[in-house]
Amino acid sequence: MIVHALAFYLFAAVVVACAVMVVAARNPVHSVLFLILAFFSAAGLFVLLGAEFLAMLLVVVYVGAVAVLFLFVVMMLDVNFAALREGVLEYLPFGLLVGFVMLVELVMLYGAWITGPDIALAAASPTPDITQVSNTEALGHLLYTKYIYLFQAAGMILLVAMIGAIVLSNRQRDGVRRQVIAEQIARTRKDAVEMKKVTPGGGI
Amino acid sequence: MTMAFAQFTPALPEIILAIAAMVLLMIGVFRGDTSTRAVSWMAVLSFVVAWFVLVSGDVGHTVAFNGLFVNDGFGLFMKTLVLLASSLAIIMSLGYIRHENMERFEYPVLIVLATLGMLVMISANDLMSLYLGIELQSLSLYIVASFKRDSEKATEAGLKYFVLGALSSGMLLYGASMIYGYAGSTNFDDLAKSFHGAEHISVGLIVGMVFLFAGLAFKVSAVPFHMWTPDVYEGAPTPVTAFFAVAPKVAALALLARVLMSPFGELIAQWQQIIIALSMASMVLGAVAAIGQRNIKRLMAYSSIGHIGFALVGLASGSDEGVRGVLIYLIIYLVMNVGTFAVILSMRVKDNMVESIDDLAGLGRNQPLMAMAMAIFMFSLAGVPPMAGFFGKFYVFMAAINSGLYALAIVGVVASVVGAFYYLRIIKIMYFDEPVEAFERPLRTEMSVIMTVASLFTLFFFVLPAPFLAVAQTAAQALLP
Amino acid sequence: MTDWPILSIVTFLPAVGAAFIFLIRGDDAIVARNARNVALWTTLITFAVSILLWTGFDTTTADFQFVEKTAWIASGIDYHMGIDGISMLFIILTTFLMPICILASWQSIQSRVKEYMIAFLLLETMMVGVFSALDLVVFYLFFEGGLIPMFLIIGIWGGKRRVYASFKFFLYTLLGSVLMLLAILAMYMQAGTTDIPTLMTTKFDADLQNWLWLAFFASFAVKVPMWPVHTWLPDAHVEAPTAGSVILAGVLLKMGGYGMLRFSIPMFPEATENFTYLVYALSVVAVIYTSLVALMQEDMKKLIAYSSVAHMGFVTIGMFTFTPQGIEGAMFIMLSHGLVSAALFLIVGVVYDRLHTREIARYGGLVHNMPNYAAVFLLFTLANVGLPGTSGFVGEFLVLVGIFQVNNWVAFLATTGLVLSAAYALWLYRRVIFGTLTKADLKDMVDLNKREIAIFAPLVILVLLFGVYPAPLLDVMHESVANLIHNHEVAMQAAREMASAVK
Amino acid sequence: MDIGLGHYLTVAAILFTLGIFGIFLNRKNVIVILMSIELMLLAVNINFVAFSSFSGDMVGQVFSMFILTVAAAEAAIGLAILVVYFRNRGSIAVEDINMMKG
Amino acid sequence: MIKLYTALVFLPLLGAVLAGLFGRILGDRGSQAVTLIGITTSALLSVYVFFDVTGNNNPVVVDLFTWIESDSFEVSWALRVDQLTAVMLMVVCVVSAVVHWYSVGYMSHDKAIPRFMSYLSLFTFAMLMLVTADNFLQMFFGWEGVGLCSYLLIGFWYDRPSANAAAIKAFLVNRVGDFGFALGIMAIFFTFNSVEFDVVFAAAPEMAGKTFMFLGQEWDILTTITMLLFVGAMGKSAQLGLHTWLPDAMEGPTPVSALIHAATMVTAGVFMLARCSYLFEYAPFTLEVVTVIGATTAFVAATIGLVQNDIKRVIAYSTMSQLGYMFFAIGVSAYPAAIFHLLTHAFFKALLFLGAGSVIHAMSDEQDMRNMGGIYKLIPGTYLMMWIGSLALAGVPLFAGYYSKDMIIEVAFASGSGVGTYAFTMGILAALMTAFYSWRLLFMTFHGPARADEKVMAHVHESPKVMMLPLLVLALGAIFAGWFWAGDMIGDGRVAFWGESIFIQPANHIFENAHHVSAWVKYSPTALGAIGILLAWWFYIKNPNIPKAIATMHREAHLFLLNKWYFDELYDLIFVNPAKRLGHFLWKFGDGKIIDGLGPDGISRLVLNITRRAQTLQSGYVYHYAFAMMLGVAGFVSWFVFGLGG
Repeated sequence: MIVHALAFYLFAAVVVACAVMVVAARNPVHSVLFLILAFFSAAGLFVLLGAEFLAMLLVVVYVGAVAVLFLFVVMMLDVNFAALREGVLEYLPFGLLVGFVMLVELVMLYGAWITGPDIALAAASPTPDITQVSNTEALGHLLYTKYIYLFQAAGMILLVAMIGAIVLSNRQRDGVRRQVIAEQIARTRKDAVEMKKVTPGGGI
Repeated sequence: MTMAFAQFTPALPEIILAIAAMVLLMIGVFRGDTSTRAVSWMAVLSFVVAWFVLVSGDVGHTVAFNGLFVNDGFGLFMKTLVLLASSLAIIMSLGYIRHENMERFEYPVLIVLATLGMLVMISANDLMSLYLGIELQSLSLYIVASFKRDSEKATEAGLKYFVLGALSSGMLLYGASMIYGYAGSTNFDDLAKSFHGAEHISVGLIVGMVFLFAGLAFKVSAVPFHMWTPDVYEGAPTPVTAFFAVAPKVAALALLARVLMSPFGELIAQWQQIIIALSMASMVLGAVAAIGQRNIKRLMAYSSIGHIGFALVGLASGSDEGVRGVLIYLIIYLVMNVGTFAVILSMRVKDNMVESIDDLAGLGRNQPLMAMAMAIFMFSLAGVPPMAGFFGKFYVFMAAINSGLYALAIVGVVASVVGAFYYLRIIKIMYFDEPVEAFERPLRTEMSVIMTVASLFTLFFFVLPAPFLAVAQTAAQALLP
Repeated sequence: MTDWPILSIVTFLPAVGAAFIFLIRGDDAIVARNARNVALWTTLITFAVSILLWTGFDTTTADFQFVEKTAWIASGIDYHMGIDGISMLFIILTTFLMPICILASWQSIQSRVKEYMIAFLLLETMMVGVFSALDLVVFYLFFEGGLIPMFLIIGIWGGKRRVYASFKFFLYTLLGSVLMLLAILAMYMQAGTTDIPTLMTTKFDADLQNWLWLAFFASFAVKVPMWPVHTWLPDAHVEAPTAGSVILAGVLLKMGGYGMLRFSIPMFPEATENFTYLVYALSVVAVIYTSLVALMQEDMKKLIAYSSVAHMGFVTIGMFTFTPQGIEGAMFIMLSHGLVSAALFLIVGVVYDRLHTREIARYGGLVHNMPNYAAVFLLFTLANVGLPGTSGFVGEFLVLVGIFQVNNWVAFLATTGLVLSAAYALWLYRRVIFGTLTKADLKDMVDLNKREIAIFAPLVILVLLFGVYPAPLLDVMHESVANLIHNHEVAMQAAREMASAVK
Repeated sequence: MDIGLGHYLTVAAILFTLGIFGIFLNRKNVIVILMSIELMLLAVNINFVAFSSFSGDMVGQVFSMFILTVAAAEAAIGLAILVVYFRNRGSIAVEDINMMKG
Repeated sequence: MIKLYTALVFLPLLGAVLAGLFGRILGDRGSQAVTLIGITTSALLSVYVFFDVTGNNNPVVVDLFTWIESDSFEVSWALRVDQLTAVMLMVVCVVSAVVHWYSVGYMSHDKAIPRFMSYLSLFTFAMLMLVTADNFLQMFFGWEGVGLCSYLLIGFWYDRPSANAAAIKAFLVNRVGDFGFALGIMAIFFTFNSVEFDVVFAAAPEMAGKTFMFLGQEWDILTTITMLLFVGAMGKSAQLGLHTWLPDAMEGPTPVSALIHAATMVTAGVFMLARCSYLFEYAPFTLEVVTVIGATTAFVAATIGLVQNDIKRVIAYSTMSQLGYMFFAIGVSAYPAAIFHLLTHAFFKALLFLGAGSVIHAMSDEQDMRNMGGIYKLIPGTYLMMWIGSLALAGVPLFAGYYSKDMIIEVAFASGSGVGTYAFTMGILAALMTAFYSWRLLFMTFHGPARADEKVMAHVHESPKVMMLPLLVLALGAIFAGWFWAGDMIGDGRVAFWGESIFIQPANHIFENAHHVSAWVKYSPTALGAIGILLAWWFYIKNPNIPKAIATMHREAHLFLLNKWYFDELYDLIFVNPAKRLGHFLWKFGDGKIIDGLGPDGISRLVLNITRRAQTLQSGYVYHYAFAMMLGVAGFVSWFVFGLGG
């Protein structure tokens, strides 16, 4: 139990600290890196909670794809890291206050839920015994049976994301010369050379 | 095989749209951007087909996919509206996207996908379906909002929409997680069951509900979750705005209605307060803030905020009468908005789209028919009888009064008077002011057809409201247990 | 005969005419001419048909007549039309004034004639509808719907500050009526119907009555208009085109009075009793206050507008006396004022058409070259003052007789209106008509032409006729008014018994 | 030292609040906002997984998985929009995003 | 007979309508013809009716048709012809006819003859409606009708600003009186549930002494009603307080002054009080008020008459003064005396006015007596007529005024009450002054040096026959009316003569008492009259410098009288100017600043203000938007967490 607790506090502390840094870091690259660290820690928390597959997913998908994508974009856009401008934080105290109040309320409500779950066990899909079925297998089983509808819907969402990414950022630039083999082959002498009759003394 | 297939039949319209989206995508990819027009019409066709399948299907209460999906009269009604709105949005954008060099085949495909998302939302019977539906819709919308990617305004609109939309999704999810945690389920039926007869409702659950509603309120753009609306409406390409103004609103409101009525029906005492607050704030802000606008799209944004406020009045009452009012409100709202945007989309001077209200000056002289249509829409939006808009308000206020929400009703009617001011201002500009440059003529055929039909509907709704009422009544009763 | 839905015909005939005008195509001049003719004929035919209502009217009963009923938007909300002695004459007044309005606009309106005529015809439909509706929602529809054409009439064809005036008119009246809408809904909730005859016999809870009464009052007081919600009227009148003012003063103001008589008093008897003194107070203030204000006006139309407010003060006083004299007097004032103020606005319109100003100081000495005009003007000025022998007197005196029986303080104060009205009206007349003709442009003004004489002749005849022989109008009212008072007394009696039983 | 559901929920709540802070306190660039959103979603995921784990119900994990999927799609689209925006404006400073207001 | 009465009343209306509507077609002559035919026929009929009704004591009521009927409030158009009416009918018709004829000559140079004749006839009709009324409302109709015609005729020369002002003033002051009258009628209906004379009069005794709440106080019913009616009478008959319009009314053409502002309309108040004797007799307090007001009016008007220079104004004040006599006669219940004086006064005052008109006509429209003089030889006929009129006015024995005025002064004394004595004192003082200013007028106008310029003097000529013959008719009346009717009307035959038309409390023996007053009372009016005439002779013939000397010696007093006791100025100060200022204030401040400022304009300003704020909130910054969302959520969360949402 102690190990569990220690691990929890470690991960939790790192997650929170990283989250703070994501927001607070001046350099967006640092932010991304902190984000990655936060994801790693969160994956740790997931493992503690017995959701290995999700933990893996978080690392593979999030860190491997999303966070790296962020990094790419940060690098690509090459934003100049302007310092915080003057006067923009005039509402900061108020904002912090409201945020803090909300946090306190949430923690009061949910954080107080220390003791074991008194959740109504109407559980539609109870967790199978881990010794019988692995977490991944259980998830997979659910996903392809009960949640096939949503699985497909998620597929559509990804499709949208693809289309979106392409339609928005893919540009056919006019200035870019591309090799078009068909055109090269179809090229004839007539197209390539133009005979100009030069009148003497008249210039061109 | 047949057994397996029968399992899918309730979702057949959705499946058709999904397939259509992919087919159209392929057609577009292979045929290039020149096929946009064809793809557009095919998209409309797919909506029509989906609608036929929808109405020919079982209209009873069907739950499918392990309770993730529900099909009922309410859904039928809302899906009809959404399909209609989407079709019209595509048709109305034909001229615009060609004119503005936006003619890319992805546009109709994305509309189809967004519509698919809306259908999923409407049929959601689980927080997960709700979330995925919303996201499918929203992601498509983010893209179409910034579809005019060379435009600073459009991309800014897309960005704002995206950031705030993501924030709202976050809130919604946080709420969903709380509800899941407290109620132990994400399924609407199970939730309803668990609340039924419950003596004590935990505050945590209610707070979860607050978060969930915050996310939904964002989608319907209810104050104070409305802030994106004016900017996005203004920045997005006009046909996209027209689309935004109608279909997603209908879908989101349908979703909100369903969430309020079926899983949380027992918690009316709690959520009523939220809805009343949202409703009041929306009505007032929609009326007040619109007054200062110069851009007609922005004005329509505030107008839609206000109208959502009125629709929420019906929801706040929590009765089937209220839902019926909302449904009628939505029909009328859809028609008025489509008509208005048809006019806005026809505002072209010297081959340039204009969207300042002052450009309407003297329309009454330059194009009397168009001005008359616009005037009808404006009076209707203002809720002046005998235009259709009045009846929308009439039914929701009737429900509110019946549920004893007098303060809400009074705030509502006062707001509607304040709101009438800016609609009148448009009429004033069209009719009282001296003409400026006339808009280009002739109107595109589809625009004039839409305008005519919409204005006739708006004008003569009062003659025979009974059929609409009956349909709405059936749909509303389907929603309530 | 009774098989025909005459009421609906009268109501919607103008709308049909409007549709015809809508279809007219061609170049501007032809469209304008045809639009005028179609409008004139439509209104004349409508008037002719509406006369059938009068001839077929049974004056011996207080029941609703010419009743039509069809299911409409919800259970208990039907398309229900019908008239009784209170409403019938207002319909006739409306249909009578409309051809006059069309004629009055014959030449003064030159731009967008087609739209103008459509607006007017639609307005007529709305007005007739208001007076013939026997369902609150139908009533409300017509009541509010009338705002649209009037708004356009003021806004498009109005004067310099037309935008301000039209907005003020529209929003002011809208604000009043939306509260009424809520009251209607509340009544629907209580009674399950918005059928007017049913609601008249429905007893509402005393507390609720007060709220409902106030909500209705908010609408009608603005429409009447009562002090202090009258300020839209002078502006609207000043800016509206002549015919618009005529209709505004002639018919639209009456909707408020009609509404109180039709709804507030019979449906909320106890609340009515509670608020009687409020009405008295506001009305008396209106009579004195607006008369004084009228005295100082520099614009002819504004002066007449303020005088309308003062006269409407008499109307509201009369209605809340609950005496036959008071109520019949109030109705008579409304009808008479419909003719007189309409005529006065037409009179202003005559000179406005010629000189395009309504500033009193710009005129003077018109009697020299416009004797007929001066004579007509004089007659209506006197009718406005309430000189016996004109229709203006009958109603005013009946109201005063009525109120004296109830509260002689109010009677005393209201009677001062007699003096004040004479002051402002005669002073106006003197400044415009009398004196020497010094201004050059006035010298070129010609007297009434044939069209204008045709406009004024019926008004002159009726004002004099009803001044010496008001029976045709009063006879129509007797039964309905007696019934109204009877029901009110019964209701009050019941309320008193209830109150004593509680004690 | 027993680590209960409340602990996880507290962590999630803090993360969530920080995410929101990140959105409205950030004045530097939009990417940080996008990252803040990821933080919020992470918080939600922790919530779901925690609930799922403590109630022995797989649904929470399924939900969480969908959230991850969608979040990825969302990030892609968000970044795409950001890129187009940057191309138009040459800046992604949050304060510059106010062409439209009022 | 019914047709006869109807014709009598409506012929003038017919004439008026014809001349008024078709004046341009009929032309001047035609218009004169139709109106003259109408009025002359009426006059002849009226004489017949007079003898018929008074001689045979057969009062008639002719019902025409219903006017207003609303529940118990039933009023019909009816012609009530009893003795009182018959007298009035004759006075009105005869004087009117005479004035009509006279106008043919007097107005011959005017450019609006049809209009003038139409107005005259219309006035006659209204007056006839007034005197034949069978109920209070019809009387009110005639009452306001004559007011209207008076307005029209005073303002006949609409080019003159003074005429227009005078016309409006006349109408308005009359309206103030009518205000009382109207309230009186309402009170009558309230009390008696009817406005028919017969019903009301029959029920009057029952109501005597009863009280009711009026304006928050307990009042005696009949006193209240009669006081209100008296206010009406004051306005019409120019009693002190509501008299200011009468002198100004002289802006109208002179025939108008003769007909309306001397003979008929101004006496309507007297008529009304006499008509309502059944009510007034039960309201002793009102009668006292009437006496005091009447006596004071007689005196005040006479004092003002002393110093006026406009020939018509002098006569106007004399009219007012004589009306005062009539009122205090009524005040002491001597109704017949009042009506009798009304009759004689009609003749001699009309004569004086028409004579003055003849003078003015002769002097090329000059009205100021200071510019006259020395013309008695040039217009002897007029001069004679003026003498007759003045003699009658001053109450010189054997002339008409002697009989009526002396009787009034005697009854005042005989009443024995305090107010009666006051009235008597005022009456004889006024008689003295009357004689003085009458002869002042005669002397200034006809005697002394010619003060007009030569051009005017050259034009002075006797009026044409069409003007002189009417004067003759009136002169006959002024001479013989008293002698002829004194016995019937105020003498022993009075009970038989008046029949039921006038009611005096049976216990009241005022006329018997009047016969037994001391000799000095009987002779004092005559004696004072003679003194007045002599004084006038002393001042204006014998020693013309004295008036000027007195005027300079008592400058304030003179100015006070010359300015008519400053009534106009006072009224302007109290009523007219404040009303205008208040009107302006209410318009600009009340409507503009308060109602509009706080109402529509204020609200729209407020809304626009909120709009601006709302737009500032919509700052365009994403973080503000996000913050708003968070604020919303936080707000709701707090709401529920703190248990406010239950």
